[in-house]
Amino acid sequence: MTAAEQTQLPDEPPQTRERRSAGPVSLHQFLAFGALIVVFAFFAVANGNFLTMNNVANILLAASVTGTLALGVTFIIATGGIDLSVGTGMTLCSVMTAVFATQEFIGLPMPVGVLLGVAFGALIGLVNGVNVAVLGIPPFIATLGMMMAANGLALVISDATPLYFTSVPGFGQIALGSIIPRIPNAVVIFLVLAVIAGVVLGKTLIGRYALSIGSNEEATRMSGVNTRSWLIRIYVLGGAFTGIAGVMMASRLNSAQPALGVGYELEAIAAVVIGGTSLSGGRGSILGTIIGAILMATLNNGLQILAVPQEWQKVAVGVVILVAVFADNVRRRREGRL
Amino acid sequence: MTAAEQTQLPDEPPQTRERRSAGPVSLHQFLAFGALIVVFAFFAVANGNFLTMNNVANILLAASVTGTLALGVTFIIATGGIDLSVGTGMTLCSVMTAVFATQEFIGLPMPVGVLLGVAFGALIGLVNGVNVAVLGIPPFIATLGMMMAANGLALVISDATPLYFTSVPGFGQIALGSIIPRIPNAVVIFLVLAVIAGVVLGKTLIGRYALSIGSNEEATRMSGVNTRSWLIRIYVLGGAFTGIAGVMMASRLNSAQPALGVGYELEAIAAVVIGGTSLSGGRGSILGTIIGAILMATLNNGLQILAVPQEWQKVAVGVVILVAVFADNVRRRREGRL
Amino acid sequence: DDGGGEGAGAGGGGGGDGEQPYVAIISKGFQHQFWQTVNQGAEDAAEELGARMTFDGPDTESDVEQQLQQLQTALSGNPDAVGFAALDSEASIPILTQIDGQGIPVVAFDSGVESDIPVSTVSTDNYAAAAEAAEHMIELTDGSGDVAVVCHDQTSLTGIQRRDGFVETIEEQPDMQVVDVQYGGGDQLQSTNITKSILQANPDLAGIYGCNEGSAIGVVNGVREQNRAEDLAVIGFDSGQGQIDAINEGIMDGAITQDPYQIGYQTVETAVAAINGEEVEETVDTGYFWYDADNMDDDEIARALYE
Amino acid sequence: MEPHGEHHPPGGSGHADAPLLEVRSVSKSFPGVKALDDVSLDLHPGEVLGVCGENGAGKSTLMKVLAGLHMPDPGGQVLLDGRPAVLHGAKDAIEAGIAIIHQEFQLVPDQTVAQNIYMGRERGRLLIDDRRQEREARELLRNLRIDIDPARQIRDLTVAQQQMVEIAKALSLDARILIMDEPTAALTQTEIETLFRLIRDFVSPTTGVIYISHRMPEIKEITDRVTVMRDGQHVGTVATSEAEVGQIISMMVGRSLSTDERPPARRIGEPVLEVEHLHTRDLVRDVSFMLHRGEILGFAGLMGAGRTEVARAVVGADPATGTVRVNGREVSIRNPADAVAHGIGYLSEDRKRYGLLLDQSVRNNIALSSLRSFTNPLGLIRERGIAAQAREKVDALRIKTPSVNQIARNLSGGNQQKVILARWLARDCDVLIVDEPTRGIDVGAKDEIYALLNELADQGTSVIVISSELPEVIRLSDRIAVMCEGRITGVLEAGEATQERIMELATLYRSEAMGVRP
Ligand SMILES: Nc1ncnc2c1ncn2[C@@H]1O[C@H](COP(=O)(O)OP(=O)(O)OP(=O)(O)O)[C@@H](O)[C@H]1O
Ligand SMILES: Nc1ncnc2c1ncn2[C@@H]1O[C@H](COP(=O)(O)OP(=O)(O)OP(=O)(O)O)[C@@H](O)[C@H]1O
Ligand SMILES: [Mg+2]
Ligand SMILES: [Mg+2]
Repeated sequence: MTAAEQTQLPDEPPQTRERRSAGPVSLHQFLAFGALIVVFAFFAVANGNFLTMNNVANILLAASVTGTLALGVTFIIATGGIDLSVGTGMTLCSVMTAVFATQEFIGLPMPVGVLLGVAFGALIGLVNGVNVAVLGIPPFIATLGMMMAANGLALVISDATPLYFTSVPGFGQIALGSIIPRIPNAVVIFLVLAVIAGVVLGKTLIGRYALSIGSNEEATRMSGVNTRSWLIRIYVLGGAFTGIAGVMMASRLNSAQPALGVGYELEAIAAVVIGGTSLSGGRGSILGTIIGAILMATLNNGLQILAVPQEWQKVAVGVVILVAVFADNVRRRREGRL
Repeated sequence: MTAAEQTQLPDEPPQTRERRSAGPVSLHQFLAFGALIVVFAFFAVANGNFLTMNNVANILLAASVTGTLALGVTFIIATGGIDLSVGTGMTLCSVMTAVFATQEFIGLPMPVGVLLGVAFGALIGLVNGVNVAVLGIPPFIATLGMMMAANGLALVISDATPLYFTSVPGFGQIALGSIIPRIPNAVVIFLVLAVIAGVVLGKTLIGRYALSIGSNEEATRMSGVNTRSWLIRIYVLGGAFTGIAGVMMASRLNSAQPALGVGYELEAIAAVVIGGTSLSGGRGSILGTIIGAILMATLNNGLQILAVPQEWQKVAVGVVILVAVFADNVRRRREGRL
Repeated sequence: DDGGGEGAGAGGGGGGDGEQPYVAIISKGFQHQFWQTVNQGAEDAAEELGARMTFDGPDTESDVEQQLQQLQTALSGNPDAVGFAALDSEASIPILTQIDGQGIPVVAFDSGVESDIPVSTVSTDNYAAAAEAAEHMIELTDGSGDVAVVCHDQTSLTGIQRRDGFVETIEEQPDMQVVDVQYGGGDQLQSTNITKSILQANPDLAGIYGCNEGSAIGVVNGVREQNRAEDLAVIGFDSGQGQIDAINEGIMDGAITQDPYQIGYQTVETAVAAINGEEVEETVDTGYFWYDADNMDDDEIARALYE
Repeated sequence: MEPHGEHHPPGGSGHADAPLLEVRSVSKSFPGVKALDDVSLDLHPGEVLGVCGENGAGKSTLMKVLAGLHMPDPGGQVLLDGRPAVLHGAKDAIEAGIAIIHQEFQLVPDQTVAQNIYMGRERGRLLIDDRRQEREARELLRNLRIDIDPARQIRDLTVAQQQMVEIAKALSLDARILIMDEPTAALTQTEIETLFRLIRDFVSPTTGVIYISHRMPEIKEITDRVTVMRDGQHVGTVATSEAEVGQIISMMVGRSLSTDERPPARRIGEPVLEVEHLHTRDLVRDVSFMLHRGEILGFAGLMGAGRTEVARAVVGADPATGTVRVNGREVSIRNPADAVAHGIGYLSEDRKRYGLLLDQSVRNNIALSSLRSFTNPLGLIRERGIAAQAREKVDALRIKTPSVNQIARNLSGGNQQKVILARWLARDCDVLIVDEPTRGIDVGAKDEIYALLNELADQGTSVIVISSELPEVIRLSDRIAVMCEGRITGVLEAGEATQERIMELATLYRSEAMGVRP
């Protein structure tokens, strides 16, 4: 391609561009990764306190809850759907975990309580999945309704007071203990989940069908795949991640905070999209999602360390997101994928 | 269509269903309208204080700001895009209106200040449009970035304090005066804007092209429509509505509240979708959007008058949204439109 | 426009104008424990005084519009008095004027309204309370070193007062300085992350202060996760199980609490008095307390703390 | 599959005499349309049954019933091996041994060829074994002698390659009944021959094929019997060897058609469009040609020769370098809007992707290019004008639709094609580039479209016809440009163009077509 030609690029509609581009997923993360490196390097140079083992662990810890949500959201977005309920859904799962595990309520043994908390997330996913796949409610609306309902329910069930896990010994260790020295367990859990999610998305039927449904639902159905039932399973899977995030959150705060959660869904979705998963479905990358989540956490952490006033932090994060996604598009266009 | 066939419908994927359904727009609002009637009737019977002239005016006033945002969002969603920046964008426009109109800042004559405030909204739309149509950033991300940036900028510009319009006589009258007795001007403005938006969407090139782009952007482009330039214009139009909403909001509060705005975008989008506009684009209805906005305002108002605890209010709103959209789908399927 | 309720046949549950006095309360929130405790106090007062009350508040303390909308809607229920905690007192003037015009008494609570419409203001002096927090910070740090603030929000009146009262008192000290003020929206997790970043950036920090319950919990978590409880002075605001536990554990040195229960209680009490045409105090100070490991069990203090 | 014991002896009512597949009085109604009206048909083991009919006759609808995608109205029956079958969804049909190649592609664009072929029956136990799938797909494609890399993504394939993947996928299902709905619409001669070979290999005493096509020579060549449909009804079934093409056509259209005669040579005017040294990034190399007023210029070539890319480059849909002159003046065309502004319209070969607004009405689809001319001074659109225009075009092109308000998606494939053609006729371009304009269009309608293009040319419009059907290019064109590997290898005058001469130029640089090995 000559320089002359580059300037002559006709104005192709970008949405189609995005739709048209594809290719081995491994390439997609490259730029998000590049952005992460650049941001990291910048902060490291700008402030000596940034690049310490401790702070890196901090960043990963900060990324782990949103990141876990984002893993689940990756599956939903791969189908061409969206999940707005993960933020308040996570909170509801925290509350339910407290209900199951604390002495003030049911007081089941901790592992059982935790498992039921995760299962409750899957239940939220089931409701979303049925609403989307069986009742035909568009995912945006189905999960928006669930977002509001979960917010309300979390408050109702907890009576709008934080529920503490003081009666559940060791619960705080789930997120904050360190099986690996100096690395909080939440980080380990997040990374293990990420590996699992990567395998599930790339190598199992549920992942494959999520991508197929996102790419062409009708064709998938005509190949004899029961898209309705798979869609439900995919939402259940996404919900399970929400449940795990809820437990991690509760463990980290050693309490269920019922008013929390609104806004986390957008952060999770942003992480997914920065990571190269297409909102129109059919294309998804877990590695990208992880990088996206870490990028966002790094930005917040670094800007705070630099003591940038909070209002400017917001502007900076907004602009970095735009630049990262734009640069990713440019790179893909260069590679002739557009 | 016979009853037998309804039960026999092979498992068609709902997303495809949604995409496939279409038809004369006039029909689509029918059910949202039905839902509104049902909700209204319910509250009227349940509480004698609900159905008073005064309270109906209240509901309309409550619907007017979100409704105005939703009018603009209808155009964006019709193209298959989305606009998450309308909430904080509106706030930024409020702040800019204060900057232009109040004596503490530039102190231009009120009409000029108001016009510049609206123009600033169009500018936000322009940036969104360029990001989407020229730089190829997916609308969700482009407007998410703008959402954060606008939030930050509003705080930066206002120095994180409310800016009051006390120095601008008559500014409060824009929203709260009553040209028509007992009806606040904001309601009148909203309804006039709605009529204009209806005509623009249904009867002018920009509206038609918005729907065509949402239906099939590539086909529209190949038909000789400069989709890039029209997309930009559509985002500018949407931004102008954001600007108007910003002025209305500022007038209602007689101040620009820089921290406001997050969450309004979801409410506006919900109003649009409840009104029958498809998130996948190509189908849009202004009448539906108005009904959607009023339905949401009615729910909030009625539940509060019934003294339903606030956490249950959230649950109820979430469920009603689901039911309304679901019922709408059922009706359309009945009509064989799916 | 009073006397609107015509009974509406079947339901009839709403109006009930004649018998019970009805107080509509619009607070600044409902999702947090502070407001729930205010609600509790109000409910108790209403029950004791034979009044009916409703309680609503916006989703966040920056949503002025939603709050005014709720106030407007509350008027449709024909209240006999209104309790109102203005997020922005100036922006509420038009609607307060309307309420005043209808002859409905308004009791301001939590923070005042700059107008003579409210018959009474039931509140805590947040600025003074924050200044007291600063005094304790000075004491704990021996009057020297850097301190930081994690606040819930930068635009609401309480947010501003609790920040400024603290910051301005600290800045009067020659050897002390506020190196960073960050805002976490009252979200515990976000506040935790912010605290950790602040500690990371300022290894020599001497003290840190959280402006409300969520922020304070976040500060505690951050300090705990960074293992800095030993060398840091940690001060919180409001109460709740989390802060009480943190004080018992020795992570938090102490906190300022208001008396939200009393705020709610007195608001309703004052409103009912106003309905009955009784004379009411122009201001009712519900006070604030410094509490720490030493005085937490004192009767007077324990009553003001909620878990 | 649910065996009904009542009317038929259970089990083997004799494989020998029971047809493989029998359709008994099946009807299917859509709101406002009775797409199938009491249709019956049977397929015997070992035969290829042709199904013919005009656009909208109901062929695809019938096949969708057999594929389990539409439930027929109550009353009709589908029998497999003499036993009634209830087909609820695609999976039932696949399990019953019915494989179908739909008229519209049903592939997942973001996945590879191998992943598409094995969709729904992925290889591997716990985890999907993509390597094995690729290996098996490679083996399958090799056996079928289709030269496509199974690791490629579907979206990177040409339309024809995608069609070959569809065929390979259907064949890999080990079905007993293979249904092909216009499989050759996107193929050129070479691949059609491959396809016929595959069909012949497939047919055995236990299998059968239903073959739908608008191309009479193909019907003649490959089928044993032909069932003809008209207006949703079964008109008749004849043995192919005993039927004349004319007879089949008149059964289809209910009248006889004029013969394939080239109209007398036209008077050609001055150059209207001059293209010089056109290059695109991928394929097109130094293409130059000239189009005169009132001329029909044909573009012939094998699949992937670059004809479509030339057209897209000329209208600014894809990036390219080179010069374009319109009426002697050099113009800069950066997008299709510029092209239309200079009077150049392009009808794409891929109607679904680049043509239709599927969810919008026929009238909106027709009006899309000419919308601006229906605005009044206030900028408002005159709906009446749009509707009147749409009705006029629907009548003129005999588009089968209940009304101009019908959603384009509900039209049959051929009628959708006519809608897009109508869009460009409504716009009045100086230069009209039509890419595979009769793809999926029935014989009767084809004649009408030929007449229409000729009429346009007579009125002074210049037309470029890109077509993979050689008889079509030869019949229509005043001159024919032949392409091979992105270059124009020769331009033939009407008089000298024969199929042999064209094929010679089309294969100048290579002895085999891309995508398919002979
Ligand atoms: N889902 C649907 N809704 C409404 N009408 C439909 C639908 N599907 C098909 N039709 C109508 O049924 C009739 C038969 O269509 P069908 O696609 O079977 O025709 P066809 O014979 O395959 O034509 P072609 O040769 O053009 O492909 C047409 O009039 C078409 O418009
Ligand atoms: N590598 C590719 N990736 C995606 N699309 C491609 C690629 N190569 C070709 N195409 C598309 O396939 C279509 C046909 O390609 P091309 O223009 O090369 O052939 P053609 O001579 O028009 O042949 P055909 O008869 O198949 O249309 C065009 O729409 C072109 O854009
Ligand atoms: Mg067909
Ligand atoms: Mg072609």
